[in-house]
Amino acid sequence: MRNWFKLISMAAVIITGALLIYGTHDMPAWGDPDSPANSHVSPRYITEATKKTATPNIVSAVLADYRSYDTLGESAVIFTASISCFFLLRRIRNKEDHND
Amino acid sequence: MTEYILAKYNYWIYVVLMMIGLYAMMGKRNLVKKLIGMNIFQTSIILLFVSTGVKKGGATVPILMHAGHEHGAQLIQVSDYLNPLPHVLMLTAIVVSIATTGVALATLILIYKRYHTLEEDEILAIRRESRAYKTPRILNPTD
Amino acid sequence: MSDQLPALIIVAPLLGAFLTPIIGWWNRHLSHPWVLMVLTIPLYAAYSSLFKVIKNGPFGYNLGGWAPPWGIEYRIDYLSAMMLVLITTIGFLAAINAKSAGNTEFKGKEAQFYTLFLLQITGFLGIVITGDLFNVFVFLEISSLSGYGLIAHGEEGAPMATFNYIIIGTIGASFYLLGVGYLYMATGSLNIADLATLLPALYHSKMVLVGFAFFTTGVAIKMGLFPLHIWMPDAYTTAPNSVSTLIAPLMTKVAAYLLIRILFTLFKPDFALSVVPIATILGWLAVAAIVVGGVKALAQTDIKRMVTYIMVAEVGYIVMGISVMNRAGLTGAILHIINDACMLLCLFLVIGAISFKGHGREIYHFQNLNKKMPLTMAAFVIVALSMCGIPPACGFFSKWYLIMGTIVAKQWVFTATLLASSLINAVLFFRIIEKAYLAPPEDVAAGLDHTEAVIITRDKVPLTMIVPILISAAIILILGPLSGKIIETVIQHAVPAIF
Amino acid sequence: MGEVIYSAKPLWAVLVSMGAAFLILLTGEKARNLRESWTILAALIKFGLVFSLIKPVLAGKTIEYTLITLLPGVALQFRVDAFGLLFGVVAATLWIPTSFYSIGYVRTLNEHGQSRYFFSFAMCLSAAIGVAFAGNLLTLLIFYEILTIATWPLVIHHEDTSAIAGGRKYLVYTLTAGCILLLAIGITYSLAGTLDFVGGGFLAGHGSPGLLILLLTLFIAGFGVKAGIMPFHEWLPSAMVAPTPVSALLHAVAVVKAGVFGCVRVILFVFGPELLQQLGVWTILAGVVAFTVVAAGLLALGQDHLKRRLAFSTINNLALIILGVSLLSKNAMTGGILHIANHAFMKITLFFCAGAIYAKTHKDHVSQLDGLGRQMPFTFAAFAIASMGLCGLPPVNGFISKWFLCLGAVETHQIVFLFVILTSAMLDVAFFFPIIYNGFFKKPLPDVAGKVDEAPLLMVLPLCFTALFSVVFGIFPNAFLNFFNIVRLAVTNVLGG
Repeated sequence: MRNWFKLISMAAVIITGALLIYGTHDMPAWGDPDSPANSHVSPRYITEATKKTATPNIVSAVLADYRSYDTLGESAVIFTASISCFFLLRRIRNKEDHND
Repeated sequence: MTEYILAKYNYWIYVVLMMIGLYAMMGKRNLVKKLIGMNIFQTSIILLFVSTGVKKGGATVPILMHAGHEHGAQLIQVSDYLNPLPHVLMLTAIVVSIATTGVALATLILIYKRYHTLEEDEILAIRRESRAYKTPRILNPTD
Repeated sequence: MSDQLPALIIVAPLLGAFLTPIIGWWNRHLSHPWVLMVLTIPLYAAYSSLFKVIKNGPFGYNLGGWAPPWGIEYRIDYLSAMMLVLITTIGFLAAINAKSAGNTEFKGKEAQFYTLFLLQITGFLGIVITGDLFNVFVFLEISSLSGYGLIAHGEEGAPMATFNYIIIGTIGASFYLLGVGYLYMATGSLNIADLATLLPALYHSKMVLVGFAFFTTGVAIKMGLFPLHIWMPDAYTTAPNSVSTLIAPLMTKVAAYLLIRILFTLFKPDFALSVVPIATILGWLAVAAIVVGGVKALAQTDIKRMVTYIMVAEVGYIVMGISVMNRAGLTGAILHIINDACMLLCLFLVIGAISFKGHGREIYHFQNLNKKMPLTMAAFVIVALSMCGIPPACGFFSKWYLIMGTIVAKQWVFTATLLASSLINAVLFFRIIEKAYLAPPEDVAAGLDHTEAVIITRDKVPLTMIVPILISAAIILILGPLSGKIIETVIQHAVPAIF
Repeated sequence: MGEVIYSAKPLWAVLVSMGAAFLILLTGEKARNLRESWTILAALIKFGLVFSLIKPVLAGKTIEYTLITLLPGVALQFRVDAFGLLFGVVAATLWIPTSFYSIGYVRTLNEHGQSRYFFSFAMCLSAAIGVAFAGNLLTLLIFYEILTIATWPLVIHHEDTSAIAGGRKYLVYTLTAGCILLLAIGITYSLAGTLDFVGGGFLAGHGSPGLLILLLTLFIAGFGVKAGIMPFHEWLPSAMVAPTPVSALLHAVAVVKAGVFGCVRVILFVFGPELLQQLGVWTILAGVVAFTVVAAGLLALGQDHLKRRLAFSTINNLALIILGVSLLSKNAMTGGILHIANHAFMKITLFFCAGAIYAKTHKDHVSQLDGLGRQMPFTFAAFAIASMGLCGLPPVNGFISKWFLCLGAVETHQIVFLFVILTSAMLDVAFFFPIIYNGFFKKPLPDVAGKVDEAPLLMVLPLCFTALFSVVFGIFPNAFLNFFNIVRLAVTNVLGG
């Protein structure tokens, strides 16, 4: 049973990995400055961000301004996780019930 | 051929890392090992993403060095700076990964409190045993 | 004000969630009214955006004023406006219900519970409203994390079920992220509309193909499509009732929405028609989902677990409608998203009310339940009829479109599966109705019941439970005859013009 | 077709009993008389509404009312033509005596769950009228399914093991049939793009012959379940565990007739006689139905339980109706359609009698009825009249429809079918007359001997009423309700000219 399960996991992992590596075939070479990722959207951040947001750190500019809603979501994620942990791990003692 | 490998090898390394994580998530029977696998998996995705922002040929971190100068903006060459977008995205992804790990650990604490083990097989055995003579009832997980 | 509607839909519940712990800390009895108050804002905003879309057509909203491919865009078209309305309505009803169910299930932790509740709804709304692939991921994680927290607080097996859900859910989300990564590497963009114009030139690129595969697999995990449904029954069965009422109807539907977006907006329909055999794969997976879901549901005696297996089958319905790749099928799939969400809401509300009254969830516990909870059981009968596809309940109409879709596509196996599945549903539900409405055989044999008017008591569940139940049952009955209208005004514009 | 009148009357005719159903549920057990008066009131209003439609329809008009659009080109639409009106009139008329009879029956037997009983009853009637007035296949299906579900609580009314088993069987058969119908209607819609009934059919010219034959099979299987066509008849005798007024109205009139009605709608208004001739399948259809006629008659002979015997007689007569229609000749069609009305009056009388006997003496087997005729003269007289009618003896109305059926069979030169009809009449004699003979002339069993003791007035009056009308319609087929003219008009609508 256990071995059988591990075999299936291994097969799934190998298939997934093979698929991912197959996908890299068409990928631009590592570090290619003209790859689509580096040439479609991002140049504008580099050239414009400082002008428009007055921040020398472009990553901060994009994080807190262009994609600020991602960052809002990010803080919401942390908030969710902290509340979740609080929710799950907090002990409610019986005497609290008598308080109100 | 060598060129091809040189152009792609780092992607392949991330994929291999990813698959190690994925296998741990699916094949391991210890819950903490699964969680560690999850972390490896997420981290390797982050690496893959960040690596797409690399530009060869002298590009540096995307912080403008002479931003204080009036005419600094005109001097900016796109090829001088790394692609900032993947960094931004991965900042968020790192936070997500941490948050997930946190919640997963919280559930692991609950599981350990209840079953006093983190081996999946043992937990399943305990649950099977308890189901044999009682129907599930609503419990406060912190009991 | 009305220009800011899209932002309001997300910001209001998010800020509300941030404030909930403070309000709850001040006085925990205030958190429920506070949540209801907060939820009225997205509810209003969702309805007015729907009317705006119907009047003026789809519109976008650039967050922070940055133009789309650089900034994040919220895009409200017919489909997303419809989903917003669905999510806010169901979220609101579930929130009303949470008062009594939640307050008993989470005594002393109301504030945290309602915070997660609001975050859950925010996550769903965000996934639907945003036009940016990475933003979808962020909101997907908000909804998943709050879901993990809420579900883990359930019955005996909940933490274990949740841990499995976390592992599988994270695989799903990470696959989605990998998909985003591959598409980003191929195009350099994250905006759905921008990608949709860039991608057609790259349809045969291996990067795009792999990205697409990971997208769909990730979404299928979140959706609970067979065989990736394994986390779903355990998680939703062990979840607290007030939680499954919210998550079960919506999570699968939001994921189905994402699937439709990916197949028909991000990629153009001809990608699925001519480049990859995704339609065939999805179609047969849907058949398997319907069959396995139905058979497994038949084997259950716990009604909540039974419903979760029915959910597996219902996901199959939606995916089948998508997979036949024609107008009727897709219309049916979208209509079924609405209908199924309402039916599942009503079912989980009913289960919640029954558990609240201290009755068990095993089928034999339903014996004669009608005498004790007539209104709840009436609602249950309405859902049951809708699930079996009996008109005029709404289930019939989506089933009609789905069947039309399979007929047009000449997929007779699919047709047969759909028909057989309604029969399985009939068996599933009538065996419970029979129990609920009939006196126990020994009473009949003893002539006990034949004496005179057996006194039927009132349900005696709190108003906050019975009102959502009755409203959702009424919605099921009303949606059916209105489906013509819904299709005419909304869904037919949401279906790609190519069909 | 003539002029079209837009009027909400058909809708009201459907809604009135639905409204009454909810009033009944709200009134509940505490105020029984008030609750029963809702039933009676709704029955009378419904009859009034339906009756007022007869005149315009006979003048060649069609009454139409569109509620909402369900699909592109298909609306939730009521359209009253002559054929639909016939079924509507029969159902609405017979609801009145059945209401009175039900009240008498449940009170005499002190039945439980009376509110549920009357609620479901009213819902059934609503659905039956909806089926009758439906303007297209989808509307028909919607009401047909409501009818299926609304009947279930009535079938399992007794809540004992056999009732539940009967109910399950009923659901399995009818819900499967519903699915088959859904499929058939889906295919029809994808072929023709419309579902509106047209006299003479609308499917001609769509689809290949093979597909059309498959489609016809699906339709007949779908509607045939309720109509009790032979391989699908099993549920009907099992469902006879229901209280007798239920069997009377629903299993002799509303439910099974809805099945027959559907079959006829499909044969004449979806496929149309010409297309069926062209496909050449009508002989097969008629053959299958003819087999049902004979086999049901033979099976009825073997039944000792009175209601089961009546159930098989119902199967026999329903098949006869479909046989008439599928012969596709003018007279056969007239006979078949007319038999819908005539059989309803006769069969309801028979069930009323069976119920009266059971309520009074708790006897429900044929062998136990010896000598009861002397004790319950009115009941047995009515029984005799109705069974004579079913055997096709004048002056009862069954004679007329059977006469036309025979004429039609001769017209089509298919002597086989003439023999089938005549054999069936012989079989009717064989299984009804012993009951009458034993009832009147055999020595009574010791426990019932001697006293003349009729069932309560609320039960005897309705059954005398329906028996009387069976005779009246035999002598004057056009009396009061213009049945014969309506049928003629319906046939003309289909065949033209």
